[in-house]
Amino acid sequence: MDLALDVASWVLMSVGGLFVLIGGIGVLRMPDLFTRMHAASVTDSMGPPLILAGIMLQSGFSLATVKLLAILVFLMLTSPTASNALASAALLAGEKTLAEKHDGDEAGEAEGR
Amino acid sequence: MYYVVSIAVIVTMGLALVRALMGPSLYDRVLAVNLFGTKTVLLTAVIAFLYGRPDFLDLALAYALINFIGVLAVLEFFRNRASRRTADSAKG
Amino acid sequence: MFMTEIFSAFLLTLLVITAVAAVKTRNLFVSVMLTGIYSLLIAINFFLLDAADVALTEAAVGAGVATVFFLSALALTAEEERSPSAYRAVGIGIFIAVTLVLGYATLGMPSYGDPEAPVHVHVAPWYLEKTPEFIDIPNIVTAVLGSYRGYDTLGEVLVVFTAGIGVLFLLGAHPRRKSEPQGGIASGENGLRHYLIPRVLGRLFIPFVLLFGLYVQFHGEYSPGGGFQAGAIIAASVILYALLEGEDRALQVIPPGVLKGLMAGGALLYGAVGIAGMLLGGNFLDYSVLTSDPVKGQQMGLLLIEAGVGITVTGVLLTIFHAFAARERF
Amino acid sequence: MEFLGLYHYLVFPLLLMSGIYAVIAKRNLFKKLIGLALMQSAVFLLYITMAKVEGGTGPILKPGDADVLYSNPLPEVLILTAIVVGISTAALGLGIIVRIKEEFGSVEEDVVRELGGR
Amino acid sequence: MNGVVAHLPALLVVVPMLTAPLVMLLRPSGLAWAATTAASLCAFAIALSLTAAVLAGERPDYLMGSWPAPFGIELVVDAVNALVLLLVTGASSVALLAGARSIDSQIEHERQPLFYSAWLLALAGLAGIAVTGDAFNIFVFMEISSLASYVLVAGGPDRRALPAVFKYLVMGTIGATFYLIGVGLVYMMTGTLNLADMAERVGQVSDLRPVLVAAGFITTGLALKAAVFPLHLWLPNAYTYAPHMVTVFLAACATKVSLYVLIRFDYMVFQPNLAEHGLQFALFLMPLAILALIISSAVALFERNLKRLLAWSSVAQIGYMTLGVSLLTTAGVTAGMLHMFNHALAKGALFLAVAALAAGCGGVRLGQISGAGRRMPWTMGAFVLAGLSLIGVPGTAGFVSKWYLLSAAIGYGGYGPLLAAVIVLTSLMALAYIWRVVEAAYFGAAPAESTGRGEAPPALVVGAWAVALANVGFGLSPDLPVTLASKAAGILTGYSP
Repeated sequence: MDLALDVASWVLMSVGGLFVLIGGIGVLRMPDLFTRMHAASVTDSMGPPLILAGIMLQSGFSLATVKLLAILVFLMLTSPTASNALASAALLAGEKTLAEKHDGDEAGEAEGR
Repeated sequence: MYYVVSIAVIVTMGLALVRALMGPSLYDRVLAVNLFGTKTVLLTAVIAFLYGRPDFLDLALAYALINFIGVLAVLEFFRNRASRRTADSAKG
Repeated sequence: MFMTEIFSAFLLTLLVITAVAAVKTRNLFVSVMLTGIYSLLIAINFFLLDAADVALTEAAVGAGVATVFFLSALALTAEEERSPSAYRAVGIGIFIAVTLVLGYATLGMPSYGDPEAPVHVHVAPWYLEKTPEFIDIPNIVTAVLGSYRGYDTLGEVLVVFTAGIGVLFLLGAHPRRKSEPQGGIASGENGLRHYLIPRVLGRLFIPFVLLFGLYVQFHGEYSPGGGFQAGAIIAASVILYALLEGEDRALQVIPPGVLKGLMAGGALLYGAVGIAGMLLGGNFLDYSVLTSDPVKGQQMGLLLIEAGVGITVTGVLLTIFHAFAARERF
Repeated sequence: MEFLGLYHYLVFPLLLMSGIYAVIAKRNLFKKLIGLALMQSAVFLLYITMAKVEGGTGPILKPGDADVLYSNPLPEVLILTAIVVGISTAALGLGIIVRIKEEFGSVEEDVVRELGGR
Repeated sequence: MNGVVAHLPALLVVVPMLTAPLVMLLRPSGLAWAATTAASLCAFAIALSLTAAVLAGERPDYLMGSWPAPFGIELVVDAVNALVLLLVTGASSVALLAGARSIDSQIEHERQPLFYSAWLLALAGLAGIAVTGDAFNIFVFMEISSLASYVLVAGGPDRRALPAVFKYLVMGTIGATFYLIGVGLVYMMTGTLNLADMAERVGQVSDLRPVLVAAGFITTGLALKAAVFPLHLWLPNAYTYAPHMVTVFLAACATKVSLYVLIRFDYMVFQPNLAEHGLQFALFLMPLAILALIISSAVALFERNLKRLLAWSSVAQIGYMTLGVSLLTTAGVTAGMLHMFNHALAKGALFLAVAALAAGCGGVRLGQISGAGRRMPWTMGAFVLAGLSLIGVPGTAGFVSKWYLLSAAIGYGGYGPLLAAVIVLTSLMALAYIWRVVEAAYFGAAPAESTGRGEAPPALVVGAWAVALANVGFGLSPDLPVTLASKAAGILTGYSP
């Protein structure tokens, strides 16, 4: 039983870690803001559930599990919200999507670096 | 196994930091900061178990809350700036 | 624990990079964002170094409230740094000199983590050993903070109080009321109202954040937390409300007069506990005399002073936030 | 191991000095405050580093465990105080900056100086 | 009754500290002033009774929270800080009593409760620094007093107060942070924060290099706070643009408290334990003191704003104190401590007179006060009397400390006579800059537009005269300060074997 639990949480956590890493690479490598946001949401929506579930299996049922669950619910609700709000703010401010083939002379572009 | 996850998360934090430094737009940086924040939450949760002190999970919870408020404050800053800019251009 | 050492080293490297970048960038908004990251990084490092209470405070105060303050002030000033650096040679000269001096000091320091280092053999073991006997709470940090060095903490509450007084004095007396809804951060009628999703979710969260703040406040004797952290978190929840609903609505919920009362009331509660100790025959801030059982008295004293700390910190942080938010931009 | 420990001590002056450099060399008042904040956090790191005991754990007693090695609680307490002092100083400084901006129309040291403030 | 006496060291800090939050809530500002003054006078009375106890040979101490010393925080009163406590509480009380009208005219009504609250916090902070025996506690109270004094200075009516206070804040924070680093390094090597315990344990430290670096950081940090010469940049503007009464209060005691900590820390913890450290300390401070004396006096000679003139003179006078202390002899330290007391008297009276002049003439530039000697004879009388004390004319308090300083310098041997020459020269420079004011006031033609105004508010004039007469009183019978100062010097030099 313990072995099965260990294996399960191993798998969950490794896969979660993998998603996090992939998302991180995506944030670095993707060509523009909105695609990067898409990559970031991979880490936010696939990473925490898997990793926290893995930890929960390890911790057994205790106060810690409740806290982990709270963290999970919190992250699952807030990160998409933050992404959504960020995207709409960027869009309203005139940040162009890749499809619109931005020219690079936009206000946001000039402010960087 | 906690180590493996920690390494993945820490490396991601490094990548997010690179994105925060590179920009190019302000929104990219905010995105990176947000990503950095959620990864911090994960890392604290993992380390709490790595150290065998699950009672330190409160930290992760606090980070999650604070991170959300931080992002909203930034958004409010942007919204504000946009309205300021329109006001400025209206003034001429 | 070798791996955590590596983690720590890697995070410290990131920390240095962040600090240098925050100093170098000319865009102040980017600089503030980077200091946010810096706070998170240093908080994780504190956590890796076993300082959970400090990590919690740094996250709540440094990454949360400080970022909000910096952004609100930034909204009222310029976003871009215009003048080039001056005295660069002086700066670099001092940089090198002090780094060398501190490097020299490093040569004589006890090695990292050495259990035989002077800090670990004098004074501190006494706290670890005697706290179960005198105060009987698991969180030694709270015990030292509230009781053994309670006078420091009272001073600290007054530092916060002074900052509140100062900001009120500078910005509060003649708040330039806005003619148009475009003042500082969170001004105007609606705040983030037109962002529907954050608003709905945020409102959902506020009670939980408050609840968590109270948990941190009253569970501080058993787990990381205490008055400061709780004050910061509770203030953050009200700031969240102000961001979502507009600053005016938040002021309706907790009017400025109440905030002032909170500011002063917390400090006075703390002082009253100290004076009660004096009147009951002990010294100032001696909680043992509060009840017939000294250990119970200590616990009661801690509970009360932590409440005082939490109240003042909440009041001051909110006062400062509102003082910036109510300001019209120039 | 030894090197990694030393690394903690060496990061402290680097952080401290990047803060001080900003305070001295930058002429933007806002940036100076950011420098001050960086500088103060560097000191926090120094204190917390010395609190760590090899193989120890956070100073919150574990019930029922007799021979656990705990890290030092005292520097933590000091730094809790110092963090709060830091945010108070920053808030007051920001208040002053906002007033300077209102009175002088700028937060650049040289512009303010030309307008009579020193 | 005996119970209250035992609590006095704590009450000295607690009374103003806990009155501050109350004052903030008081609505009519007259009430706020009354409460503040009452608390300040109460602290002054406590300081007096503590001084009496010290003179009677006691050494009142107090354990906060009843915890034994290295674990809890200990308050200690001896001759060294009794002197400082008298200064702090006395300056605050006099400024409040004399300056109610002046403050009223410079601070808007609705801001006054906040202002008075900050005043009490500054008072509590300064007293707290002086009375405590714990290194970290000093830092906490240093921050209370600094933040409160930033607020007080920012209350100045001129907008130039704001950049001045920002500079004050930046330099003050660097100073406090350096102090914190130094304390951290010493703590790292000794494991304790209690000063007495620290002094004992530094001797047993195996490797003194971090302690040496700590001494450097603490000295530099506190020198910044105390405005020791090249680190004084914040002082002239902060004092110039602050509200007049704040200048009276801060000029009389703020820098001196930091100087006190510097002296206490160095003599108590470092000099007995670090080989040759006394010499390093002297070599660091003495040249700076001489430079401070000469350069700042020269700047004061050419200054046209009366308040800034006196502020520069303060920087120079801090030079006398550090000079005395850097001699490392009992006579030198006595002279330094004595000058701390006497300079506070002289500067307090001068700034009070300046406040009165400002009220009567509408400004404090030399051009604006010309002719004031005829229209405001009482005010200028007090100014001249205090000025004489600042110069060091026989019969005034300033003379006593200059005399002690001169004899300490000559008794120092080596280049002692050279130091004595510097002291005489800078006293002559003081004569010159005070003379410029007197010349303008008595012999300058009155500017046409301000002829209508007469004497300043009576409270101010009475206050200025009271302090000026105290200068004469302590000049003719200098027993109290001299006894305290020589006791203090005995304690300080007695730490080193």
